[in-house]
Amino acid sequence: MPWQIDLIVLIFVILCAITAISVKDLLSTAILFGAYSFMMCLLWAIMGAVDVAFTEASVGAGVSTVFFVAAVFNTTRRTKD
Amino acid sequence: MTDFFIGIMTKYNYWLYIILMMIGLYAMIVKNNLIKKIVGMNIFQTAIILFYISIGYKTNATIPIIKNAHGDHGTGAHKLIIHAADYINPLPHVLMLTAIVVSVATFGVALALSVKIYQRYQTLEEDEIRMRLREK
Amino acid sequence: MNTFFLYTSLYLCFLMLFSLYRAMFGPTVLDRLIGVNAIGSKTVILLLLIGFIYERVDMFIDIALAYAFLNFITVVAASRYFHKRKGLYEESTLK
Amino acid sequence: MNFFVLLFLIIGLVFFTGGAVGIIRMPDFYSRLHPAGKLDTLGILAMVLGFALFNLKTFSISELLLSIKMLLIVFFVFLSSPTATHSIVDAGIRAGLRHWTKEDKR
Amino acid sequence: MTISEKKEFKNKSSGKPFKSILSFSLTFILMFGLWVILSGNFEPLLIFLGLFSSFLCAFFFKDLLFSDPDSDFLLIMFRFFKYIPWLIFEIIKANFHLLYLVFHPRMKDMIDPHVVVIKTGLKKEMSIVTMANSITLTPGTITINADREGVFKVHSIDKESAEALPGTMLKKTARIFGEDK
Amino acid sequence: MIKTFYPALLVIAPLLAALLCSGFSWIQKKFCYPIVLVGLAISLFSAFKLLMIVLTSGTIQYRMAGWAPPFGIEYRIDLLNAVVLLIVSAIALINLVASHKSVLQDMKEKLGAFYSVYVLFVTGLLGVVATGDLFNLYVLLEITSLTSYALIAMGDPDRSPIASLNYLFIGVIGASFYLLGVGYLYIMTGSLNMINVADILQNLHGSSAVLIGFIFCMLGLWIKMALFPLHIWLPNAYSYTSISVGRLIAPLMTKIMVYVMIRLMLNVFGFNYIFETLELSKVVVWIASIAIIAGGVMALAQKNVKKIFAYIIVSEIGYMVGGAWLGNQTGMTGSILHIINDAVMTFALFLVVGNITFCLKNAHLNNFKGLFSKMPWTMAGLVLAGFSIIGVPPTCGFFSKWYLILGGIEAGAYHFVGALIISSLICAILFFKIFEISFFESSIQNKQQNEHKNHDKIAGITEAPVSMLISLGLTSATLIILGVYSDSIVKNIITPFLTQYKMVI
Amino acid sequence: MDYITSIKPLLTVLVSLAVIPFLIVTSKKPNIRESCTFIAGGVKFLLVLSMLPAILAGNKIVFNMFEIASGVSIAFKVDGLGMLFAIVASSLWIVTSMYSIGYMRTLNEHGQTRYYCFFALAIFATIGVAFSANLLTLYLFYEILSLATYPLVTHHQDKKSRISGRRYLIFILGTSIALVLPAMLYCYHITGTLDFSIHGIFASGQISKPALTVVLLMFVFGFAKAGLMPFHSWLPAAMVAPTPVSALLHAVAVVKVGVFSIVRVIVCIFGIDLLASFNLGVVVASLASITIIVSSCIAMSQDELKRRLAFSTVSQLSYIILGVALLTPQGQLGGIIHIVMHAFGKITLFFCAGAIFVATGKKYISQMKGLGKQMPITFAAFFIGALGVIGLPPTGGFFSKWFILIGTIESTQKLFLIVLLLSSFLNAFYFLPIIYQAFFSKDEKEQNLPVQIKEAPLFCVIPIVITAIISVILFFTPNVFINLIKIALGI
Amino acid sequence: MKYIGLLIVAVCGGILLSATSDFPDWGYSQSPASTYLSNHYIEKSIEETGVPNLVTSVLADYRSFDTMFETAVIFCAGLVCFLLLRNYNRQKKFFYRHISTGVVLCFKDNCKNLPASKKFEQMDADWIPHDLIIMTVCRILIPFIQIYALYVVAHGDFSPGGGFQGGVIFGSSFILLAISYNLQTAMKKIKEKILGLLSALGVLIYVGIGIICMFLGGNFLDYSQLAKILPVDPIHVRALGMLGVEIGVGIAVMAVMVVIYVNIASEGRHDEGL
Repeated sequence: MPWQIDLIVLIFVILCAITAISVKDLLSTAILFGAYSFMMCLLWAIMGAVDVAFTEASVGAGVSTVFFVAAVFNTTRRTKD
Repeated sequence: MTDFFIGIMTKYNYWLYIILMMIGLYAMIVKNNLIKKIVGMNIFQTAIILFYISIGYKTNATIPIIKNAHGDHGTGAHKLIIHAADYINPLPHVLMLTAIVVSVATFGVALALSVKIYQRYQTLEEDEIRMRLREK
Repeated sequence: MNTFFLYTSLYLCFLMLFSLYRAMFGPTVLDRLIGVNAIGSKTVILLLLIGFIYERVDMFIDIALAYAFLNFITVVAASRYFHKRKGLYEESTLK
Repeated sequence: MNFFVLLFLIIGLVFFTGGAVGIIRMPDFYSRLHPAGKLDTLGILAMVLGFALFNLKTFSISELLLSIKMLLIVFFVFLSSPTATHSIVDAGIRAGLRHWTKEDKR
Repeated sequence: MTISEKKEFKNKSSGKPFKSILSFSLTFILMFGLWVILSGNFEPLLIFLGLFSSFLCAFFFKDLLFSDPDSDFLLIMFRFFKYIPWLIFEIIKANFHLLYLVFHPRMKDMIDPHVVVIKTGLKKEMSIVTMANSITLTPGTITINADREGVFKVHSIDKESAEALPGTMLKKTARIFGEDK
Repeated sequence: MIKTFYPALLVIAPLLAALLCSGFSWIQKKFCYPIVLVGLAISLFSAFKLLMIVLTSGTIQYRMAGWAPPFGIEYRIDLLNAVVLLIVSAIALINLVASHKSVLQDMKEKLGAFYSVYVLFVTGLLGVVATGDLFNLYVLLEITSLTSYALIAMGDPDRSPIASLNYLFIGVIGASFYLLGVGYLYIMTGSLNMINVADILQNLHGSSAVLIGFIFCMLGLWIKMALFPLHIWLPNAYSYTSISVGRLIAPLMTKIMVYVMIRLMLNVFGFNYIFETLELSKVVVWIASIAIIAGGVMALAQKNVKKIFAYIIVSEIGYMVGGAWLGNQTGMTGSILHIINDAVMTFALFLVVGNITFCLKNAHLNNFKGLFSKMPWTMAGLVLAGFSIIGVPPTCGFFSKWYLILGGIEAGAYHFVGALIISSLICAILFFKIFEISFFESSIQNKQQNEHKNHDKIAGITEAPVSMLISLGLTSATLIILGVYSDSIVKNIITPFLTQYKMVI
Repeated sequence: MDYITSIKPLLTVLVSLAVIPFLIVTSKKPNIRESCTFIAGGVKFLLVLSMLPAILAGNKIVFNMFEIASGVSIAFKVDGLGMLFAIVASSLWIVTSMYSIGYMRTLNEHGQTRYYCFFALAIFATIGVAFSANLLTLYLFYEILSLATYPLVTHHQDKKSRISGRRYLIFILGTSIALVLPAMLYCYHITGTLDFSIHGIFASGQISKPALTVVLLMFVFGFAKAGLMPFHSWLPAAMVAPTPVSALLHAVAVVKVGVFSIVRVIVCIFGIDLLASFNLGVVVASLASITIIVSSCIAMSQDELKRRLAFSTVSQLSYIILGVALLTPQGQLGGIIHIVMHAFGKITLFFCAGAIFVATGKKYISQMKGLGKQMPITFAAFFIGALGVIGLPPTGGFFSKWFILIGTIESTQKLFLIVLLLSSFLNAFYFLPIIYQAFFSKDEKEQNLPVQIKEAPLFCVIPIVITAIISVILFFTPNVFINLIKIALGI
Repeated sequence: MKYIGLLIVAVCGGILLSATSDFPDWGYSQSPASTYLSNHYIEKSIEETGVPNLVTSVLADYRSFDTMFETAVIFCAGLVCFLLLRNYNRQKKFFYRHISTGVVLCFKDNCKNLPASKKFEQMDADWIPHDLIIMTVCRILIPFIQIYALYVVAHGDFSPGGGFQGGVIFGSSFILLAISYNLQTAMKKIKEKILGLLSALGVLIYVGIGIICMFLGGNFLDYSQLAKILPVDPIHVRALGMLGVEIGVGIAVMAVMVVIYVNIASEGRHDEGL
């Protein structure tokens, strides 16, 4: 697999990670975390780890984000940092 | 100097995984909000998964599912000639499947805990919780 | 054809940057949601493209298909938050 | 055959480009939804059709099934994407987000 | 709570075994077809598994997919498939319009977002949903809300798309589900 | 190779019990307890059997799924494993019996789930001890951690969730560091089986990646075992749990981590690599010495008995780590012996605390007044356990300390010896503080106070239930028995084990 | 010189441990409980005596229990020294039990069962120390003794006993953990064994002088029960305990265990030759002499009788250490036999103090004016005991002082002679005034009181008489003990 | 704290970076990791197990013991969420809405949770009208998702996917049901008791297969022993064993995901959720 896509997606991943932890709203964090998960899935797929990509897709998109939103729903969106 | 750059070029995956991991670790240590910490934790774990998957990758190899062996349950074993260099190392994938599962489980538990904490303290900020505890 | 797929995927990555911009800097949460939704749809295509580049699209299509379902779930769940808790900036007050 | 494949793919890319640019350029949340929700949907349609055609180059039952599988993606996206868009816009309305009007421009 | 109301609660939705069987079998067939497409493998074990899982899906979720199956189900399907090409054509046509908008340098002058309320006579769930999704897919308009009375709240990006709205799409949708009378 | 199915049975029986228990909790709750009891009893039995087999005929290798070691997962039971397995399963079983009543009191509707999680925790521990595969260890570690988070969160509703969440964060960092270390090993060796990795590592001693892998493995384990600067999670986590949990986790969790550390040091990296190629040992022994003193000093400042004991655990971790890193056989012997002894000692301590909290609802030091006359048997247990921790001869704590100090003298690490002795003194002060409070102050003045303040709380104290007392008695007896037979443990188990892995100089 | 393997030492040690369950079971019936104690004491004493002939014949009785580390095991070995100490301890247990009955019942103390149990435990440990065959076993029983004594010291459970209990623990437990344990392990590290041997366990050249000095001092100070200054202050503090405890433990068992351990270490671990070659005996001896003089001086200024006795004990213990540390045969003989002589003398004194307290409730010497006429037997016994401690005939104490004097003359350091003489004067100076006051001076206030003071109860008086008589008898027949010591030291 | 964090991060990062120079290049096909064990797996596994998906064959056969505990981890997570959050103190109020008229009835205090009928539906406290479009589309979509999930479980041998992925997708279909309708509808479809039983059952299937192998005389999880009771040859019986195992994993994962969602979304009250 050509390295260009890999590198670009990796940088996207890092961007997503930084934004997810620095944004001042937990729901946004949840959503960005979903984006992070998408990127990760792409990254696994690029590196040929199909099963891992599948898992990450199903977990990251289907379950993890929903849990996150549910938790934020039941707690609060406010955060100081 | 050129060696250094060649080192980065050929191993940028490892460099970036370290950066990602450090982002997660930083969030876990510094962030005050519990959910932020949980996110940091997840990023941290994902970085390690990235590391493992990077170990397994081989250039010019295909995904670890044998081609042309559309297997059937119970009809004769194909004598295929398989070159190991053609397929990506499956072992890290296996390990990381487990690690992902573990991280999801931990994630769920951490969220459940934070919900429980919120029920009691009505806040997710660590310093506020500490303040409440001191008041008691 | 393979190089074409490669450049296509690079171009899609580039386009993803726009969505990512919206997701990162979107003024409201819902803008971010739009961004993520867009990223999701591009990811589906990217997965297929990677499949073609690997020449194993029969394997990657499953993931893409799963993505088509699951991206939807994420978006619905996130917007459901606003369905139940009205208000974009409103917060549950301390009980 | 390849021509059609390329055509479809390029059309898809154009739509995607439109969607991406629209997301950036549009002034408010509601109007951003239009390109994001729909140009992307059509982009997917075009590109997947291209892929399906490309896949049918060597015709066999399994390849055909594969192409149909790809079209399934289109089917689901067509079902789910407008719903997702609707869901988001509903959320925006419930959240009380004002929509952009001509007056805001000044 | 009065006694009669209590009886009301206990009186579960039994009664229509025919519809139940029909919806079950329809779901089963559809699911199995889908399985075959997905699997692409005709090995006995997998076929058996497919049958079994289709049965599972159909048995437990028969009330989801076809909750109230009509007798003219096939007709509706047929009309629906006839509707799709037209819709796609519409979509493409309108999408180009949107593309034009997006790339236009003075885009902000061209767009004029506002909300329109459309009253249609649609009553069936499926037809309302089809209508709503069609509206959403046709660029320039997004359904904000649709209730059971057939009242649609639509957000449109400019006047043109808003004015073009009820038009033929409503007629076609209504025809699919036999509501055009 | 000996054909035996006990290694599998050991882990499977509790796992099965957990599943069945969780299933039955939805159908018929009263079956939960017997199922769990039987499961743990089976694993205790097989641990005992394994020890017998290992003693007579050497190391057992069990191939999970029937694949030969580097490809499949292998369970290796050697002498050390077998003993630790026995200790773990015995403590789990005894604690189950002892905490039956308090669990019934605490979790009414969630009984099945609680027992299930409890047994899963034990399963994880047993697996961690028995496994011979680096990654399998990680998975089992995660089971253990996950369950322990839950178990800890079941305690004091005010503080335990936050303590548990902190523990979760730090635990995840620890486990991830371990995983990272394993990854570094994997990238250099390509294998995951401990013995196999050790073979390949012979030629890789100069590699910096192996060094980093080693450091991160150790770092992860130290975080998990709460070595001094990384101990912050432990006191809160252990002291705010419900007691039936605390006395399961406190004796076992940290000790198992020490066990894993020793296993990695001896089996994977090898003695030569650590002590001759790296020469890290001096630094670690210093850290351990500081840990010992710091744990003791912090314990002195506490008012809650559970917290005191938690800090004592921090100090004890220093003993074991220091002993293991002294770099000689005596120190290692002491360390291994202390794993066994300390598990029993801590268990006895927490059993006592359990009895007291069962009766007093609180383990604050002020409530201890006059306990010697009210709960004589429990306090006798406390005295015995305390003596063991201080290191008074016939109890087992003395003997491990004996080896540790001897090892320290042999290695010339006099600061470590000093730390050990100072910590003994601190422990003596701590325990006699407790004894004093509970021995004195039963005078009239206090009784009057009690009548005013918390009449019903203190006045009606009687001895704890019989099941608790019996388990306490059993454990206390074990303290002495282990002490008396410590030489045969060393001679028959630890020395042969160390000889097997070339630890004899 | 034969080694006889026999289970007797173990039985002897275990008798008092075995009686504890009976005591607990019969806690509701005091008579049965106390007769249990008596039976155990009798059995123990008989067992000890039954081993006496074999020891006197020059044999040693050994019993190995189990190994603990390579080269070290829990083992018992009965030699002359141990026998001597065991005879003293076991015989005095019987007497003290009797005395306790009188004392405890008269004062109606609480927690009597606990008292008897821990008493038995303390005796168990004492005999264990006496019979231990190596340093580890000795250490083990030493620790048990320290811990078993704690509840006895703090028997009253009030604030005062709490403070003194704390001090007791800090000194006893702290020193043994911080000093003895490392020193012992260091010895083990160097020699690989801890077994007592008459010539010491160190081979020549195995240890350098600085190291030896440090280890020796660690041992000498570490066995803080011996009360060597500055680790003596627990002993006066421990006088808050009931008098039988003070009598048996703080005149005989506990303190003598400390001294015995030091003797063991000097004689059987380092060996006299080694110490003599490095000339280290002087160091210990000078430490002991300082203690002797200083504590005698302090004793004079004490008004509370038991505290005065305690300081006297501190001073007398150092006699023993001094005698042994002279490293001459006669000095050692004198030092060791002082264990016996001092035991009988001092226990008599303590019994008397207790008896006075029981009868009158008086603790202070200044209150005792004229008591001699009301309690003639007690004060007569007190006189005999005082003589024994000062070292005047017709009591056994004379012999010990005599042998130590000879020892000092034998040794090169004549300074210690002066110390001895001076301290004997001091001894006389703080004991005799008490007796003078009791018999020849009158207290005006006392006579006004209507209550007539009588002798203490019978159970208190009989033991006093017995011990006083024994200390007189010892003047005439000290041979058994002298022989035992000679056998033990191989003189 | 911020600076301490930065310091720790910098130190850790520095240590880790310093070791990268020792690594083989990214994608280098002759590195020890990609030659030592993996070659055997790649070349032999189709002969030995008859499964083309190497990941599945390693996951469910060579390292099946790992996977069993992985499933146990998931099971454990479900239990933990249940244990932490489940709250049996039901809300005291129940709301019912008459469907045709829209009149809302409120029942207070300890009245039993009545089952819904054709005319009345139970609803949440802060009730929102069911969104018709989302509801209908989800209704249509859910069976498709489910059959797809089952497909993924069954085809773990030849294509990416397997028990875990399929289970998660299946579980998320229920989550979608709960989101688009409401939690009670979803809980009516699959009850808490059933979920608890299923999650245990899934792992039990896995462990059970292992134990059957043990009873048939092999080692734990040694599928080739199953050939003694199944009419297939010993190599292909491994594929069947893997299939069984994957089904077990799928069931467990599905149930657990729903349990976690339900407990987090409703804070353990199981009455109304996201």
